[in-house]
Amino acid sequence: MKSSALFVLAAVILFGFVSVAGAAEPYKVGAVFAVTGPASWLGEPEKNTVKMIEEEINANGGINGRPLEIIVEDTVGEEAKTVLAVKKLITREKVCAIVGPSRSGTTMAVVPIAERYKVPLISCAAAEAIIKPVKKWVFKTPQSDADAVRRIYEKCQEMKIDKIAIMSGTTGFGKAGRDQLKKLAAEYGMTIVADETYGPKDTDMTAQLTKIKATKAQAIVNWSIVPAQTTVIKNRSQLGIKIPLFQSHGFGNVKYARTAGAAADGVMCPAGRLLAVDTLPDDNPQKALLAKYKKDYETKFKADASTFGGHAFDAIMLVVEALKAVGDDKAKIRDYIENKKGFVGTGGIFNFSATDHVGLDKTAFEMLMVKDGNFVVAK
Amino acid sequence: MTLSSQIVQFLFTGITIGSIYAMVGLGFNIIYNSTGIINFAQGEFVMLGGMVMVWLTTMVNLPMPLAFILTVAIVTVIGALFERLAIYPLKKPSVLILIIITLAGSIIFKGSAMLIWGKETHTLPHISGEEPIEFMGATILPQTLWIIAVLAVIVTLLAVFFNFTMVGKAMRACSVNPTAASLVGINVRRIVLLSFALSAGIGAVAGIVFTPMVLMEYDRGAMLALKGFCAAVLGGLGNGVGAVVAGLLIGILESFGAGFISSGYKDGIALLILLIVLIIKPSGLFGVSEASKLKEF
Amino acid sequence: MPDAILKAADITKEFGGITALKDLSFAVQEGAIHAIIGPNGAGKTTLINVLSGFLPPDTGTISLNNQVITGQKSHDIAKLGIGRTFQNAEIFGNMSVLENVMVGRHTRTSAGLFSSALTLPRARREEKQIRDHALSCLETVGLLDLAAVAAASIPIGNQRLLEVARALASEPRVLLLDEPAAGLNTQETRMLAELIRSIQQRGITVIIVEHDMELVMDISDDILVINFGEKIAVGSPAEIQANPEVIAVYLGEEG
Amino acid sequence: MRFVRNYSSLLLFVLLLAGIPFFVEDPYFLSILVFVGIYSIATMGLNLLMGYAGQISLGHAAFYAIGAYTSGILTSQYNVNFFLSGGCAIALAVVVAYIIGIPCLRLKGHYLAMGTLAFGEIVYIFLNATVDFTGGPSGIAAIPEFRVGEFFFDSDLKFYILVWCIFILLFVVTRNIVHSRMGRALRSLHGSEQAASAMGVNVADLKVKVFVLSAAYAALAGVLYAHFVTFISPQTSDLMFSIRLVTMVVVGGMGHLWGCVLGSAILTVLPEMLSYFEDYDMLIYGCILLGMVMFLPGGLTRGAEMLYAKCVKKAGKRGDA
Repeated sequence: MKSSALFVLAAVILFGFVSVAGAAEPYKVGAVFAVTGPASWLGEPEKNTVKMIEEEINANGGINGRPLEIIVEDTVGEEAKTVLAVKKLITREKVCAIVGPSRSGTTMAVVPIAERYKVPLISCAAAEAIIKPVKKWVFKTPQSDADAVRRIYEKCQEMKIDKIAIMSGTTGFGKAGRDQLKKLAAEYGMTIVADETYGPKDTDMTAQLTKIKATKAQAIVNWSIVPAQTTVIKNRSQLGIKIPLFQSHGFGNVKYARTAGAAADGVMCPAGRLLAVDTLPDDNPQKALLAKYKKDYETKFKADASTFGGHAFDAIMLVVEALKAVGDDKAKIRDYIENKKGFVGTGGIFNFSATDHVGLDKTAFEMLMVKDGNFVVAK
Repeated sequence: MTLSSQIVQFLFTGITIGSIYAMVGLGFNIIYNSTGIINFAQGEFVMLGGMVMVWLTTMVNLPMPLAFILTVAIVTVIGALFERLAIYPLKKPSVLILIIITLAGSIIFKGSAMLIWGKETHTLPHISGEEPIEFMGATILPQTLWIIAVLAVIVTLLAVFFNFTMVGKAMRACSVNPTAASLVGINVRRIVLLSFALSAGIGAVAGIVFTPMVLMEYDRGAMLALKGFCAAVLGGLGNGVGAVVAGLLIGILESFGAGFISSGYKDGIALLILLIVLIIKPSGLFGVSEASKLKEF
Repeated sequence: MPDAILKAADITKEFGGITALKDLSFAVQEGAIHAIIGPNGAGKTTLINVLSGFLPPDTGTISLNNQVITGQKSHDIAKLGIGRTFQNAEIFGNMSVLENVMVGRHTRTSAGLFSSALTLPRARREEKQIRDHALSCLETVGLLDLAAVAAASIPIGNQRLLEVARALASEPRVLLLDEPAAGLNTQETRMLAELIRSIQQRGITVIIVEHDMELVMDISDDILVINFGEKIAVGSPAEIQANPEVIAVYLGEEG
Repeated sequence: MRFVRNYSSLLLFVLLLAGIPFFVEDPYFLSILVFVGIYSIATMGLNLLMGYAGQISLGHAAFYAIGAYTSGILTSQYNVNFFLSGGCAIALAVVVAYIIGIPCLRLKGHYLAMGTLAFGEIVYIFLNATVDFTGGPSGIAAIPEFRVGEFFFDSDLKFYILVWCIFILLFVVTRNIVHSRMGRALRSLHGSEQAASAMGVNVADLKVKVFVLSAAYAALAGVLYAHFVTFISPQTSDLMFSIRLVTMVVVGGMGHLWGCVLGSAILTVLPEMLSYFEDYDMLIYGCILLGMVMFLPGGLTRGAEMLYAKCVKKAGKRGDA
């Protein structure tokens, strides 16, 4: 008796879970970002961006006459939660594609799911491991670390620098950068004279910088995420180190430079052109798009546009293009993205192929320099 | 940079960072002595100190000295309120419950700080400029001198307070034997309140002087608390001078460890020291072994 | 004269400069009811704690049945056959009355984590024995009716009896009772006296610390009087009552 | 018949679990339940430590991570058999727990809390720093799915069955322990350590034993996690995760075996149902934890019991009248 009652109860609860389809048939796209939690500096602009685009597209009549519905799930930057979020989007919401997750770790955790359920996943995380080796259903929009490294090394060559010191945070991003820096050093004739690391929560890097100061390094390359990037800048000036400092493309929000104050002047980083859109020549093919995105974002959210939001912009716009062209068939979307050439995004001009699921090369990067709390193209 | 100037530099760095551990360790000891509680929210007091100061100086635009006093006052009141609202109402709580409560307190402070001031990293202007001073080939910031001075002032004031004032003596009596203290007419509950207020105040001062150096954001507390606790245990739990010496020692060891061994394991050094102390000499460097066995915490 | 089962020789215990016990020596005869009395702060509870291994003495030796037990841990001493109760009834408030007593069987049983986790037949047999024995102990103290009740909810008088039952369950050779009559009414105290006698009849030596002089004089075979940690007198109730020094101590306290 | 009476709630629970897949095959829902199961296993161990021995560990995520990493590394890089890798994982956690537990528990009070907190951070740093061995911050991907012989646990349903079978097995074992001689000794620690010691319970030794046991549970949960998600990163040893496990125990009810399921379920399902707490989640966690220990220290299980008792009383009264 009792158990049958329990069954009924269970059935009722479960029924409540099943979502009811709406009257209009929107295109459903999933988005998984670390909207809250420690990685929210990534997830928040990403969520804002996709929501902004959803609004804009629907205000203009949707795609092929059908509205676009972007279902955003918060991963809190946690792998277990991301697994659940992606399963929910795929099996319950039946989305035709997923943009995100924000972090490399969370992306790696859901790659097997995207592969198993055959849903295109366009990650907004940077790590090479996401697309190397190529996974059939997985793409990413942020430029590769290797290209950022190449850009830095080219700049170094230009500046006649061949001895560098590298610093990196012990995060997925930091480690990936460090690997690339070491791997590509020989190719560009760089000698790494110091290789220092620090924890993501470290509040003081003077010890590492003191070691670097004692070497013959001609430049420092730092690969990490907030807030460590700011600390490095401050500690560097505190120790009176005068050699140039390069940051990674994780330095993608102008407010990080501002937190460091005057000490940030002259710090360089390879970045998408978004941050220095005002200093771009007018004939740059990205300029109009970047200016619009930056202006829209900044008026709508009263916050600085960042390259991270840009990654989400590129990811969702790829899906939108695919929806326009082939509708919401998952396999067709995947094929469309894989064959997409000359797609102009905030991160660069994307040329995807069966062997390249990121579609960007080092030309996507511009070398930027901080000047009076703003980014300008480094000359 | 020569080896000797490197060593001097590491020493400066270690003393600067060690001072904050010392201050957090002092805060732990004050509460521990009067209540036997290890306050997991101790690091959050430091964070709140930094954040409130940032808020008062940059958003409310108060002058520095006024903001300083106001910040310390606000955080002290927060500490006192925490004791009154979360610890005072409990009747004979077990140690387990107390740990969970201070842990919950730390999460609430952290969550609130995030909602109020956002997740960004905040900074404060240095008290007297950012021009590094050269010394034996190493550099030192004026702020470091301020930090050391503040630590010295705090230690002196505490020494005077505990040795020469009635309230301070009452607090010491409580730490030795609360039952006996209450028998001679000391209001133990008020002493507990006072100890929370006092260590919150010290935390706030630490937060204010450190934010210009190391920046501040909402989730700094846990690591600070852990390192401060390492200092408190290494110095002998309950021993104020011990905490200061141990704090500086840990700071210096960390700095040299990062400089000469491996920077990747830097944060592990203090924790490893803690585990080793717990295993070999739980009473710490300056503690009496009997005390640590008799006292619950 | 039967042999002494418990002997204490030159026990000294200090707490941060205050001497709680000073060169205390005494012997307890097997099968006797041995009372320890003295004014407040005389060191009685400290003595109980030293005898049961809760506090190590600074100097001196304690021997049980001619075997030195000084320095052993309290749980090992319990195993050797010294059971005890506490001044402020330390019952396990989170368990039932019966379970409290079942814990008392701990030293006399052996099932480990592994065999109980798998409920091996041996563990199951042992479990039944524990239960039966615990029930019989409850019967002895007259708490059988309350077996299933939560221990925290029974009145203080019953809690004291429960402590005795729990200690009995460990089949002690010596039972230390720390102020068992505190908080009991006259009726309950009388029953307690009977209970202590019946325990004695089982061949268990009883050491009792008590303030209730009537009870002490009524049941004790021997009495040890201490003050400020030092032995004042030892002897039969009649001798103690006639001892001028003892009278002085007690009068001094009252006056 | 006695079996049915003793295990009536468990039997009902098993029936409910067995029934669920007939109603929903939704992998999302089953995945949630898999996580609930994994967390329940970890919190069951932690509950033994907190609810019964009155000790707290703020580093249980580290044991979870030790389990996940050991099994993950052994199976993905050395092709070790699953049973062996799982066994190694648990064995390693046990050894480490012994090393940490003995010094921390020898001392009175709660050195364990800070000792485990420090230990958790050390494991976190270690996992991040030993890149060659653990993959560092990028973690380990492509961990093989669990399999027995040629049978692969490659769907959410299969894993759901696996996790909950293990849970039920452990539940029975744990229940036996709690109701045995050792379990009573354990619970007596919570009642009064002094009295327990006077009854011959070796307090320090028992605490170490239960700490080690709880570490083993956490490691087992970690092993299951590694082979379910097939990717692990140092995040598994995060301090916040340790705190979440503690919260699950507190919410569910310290000292109640069912509490671990209830606590895990609520703290896993609730955030899913509410979509997200946005930025309030940390505040909510803190308030839940604080509110629970201040106003309902027995957790929800005890709260439900009290409510039930009240209702029965009321119904009884009405019946009398």
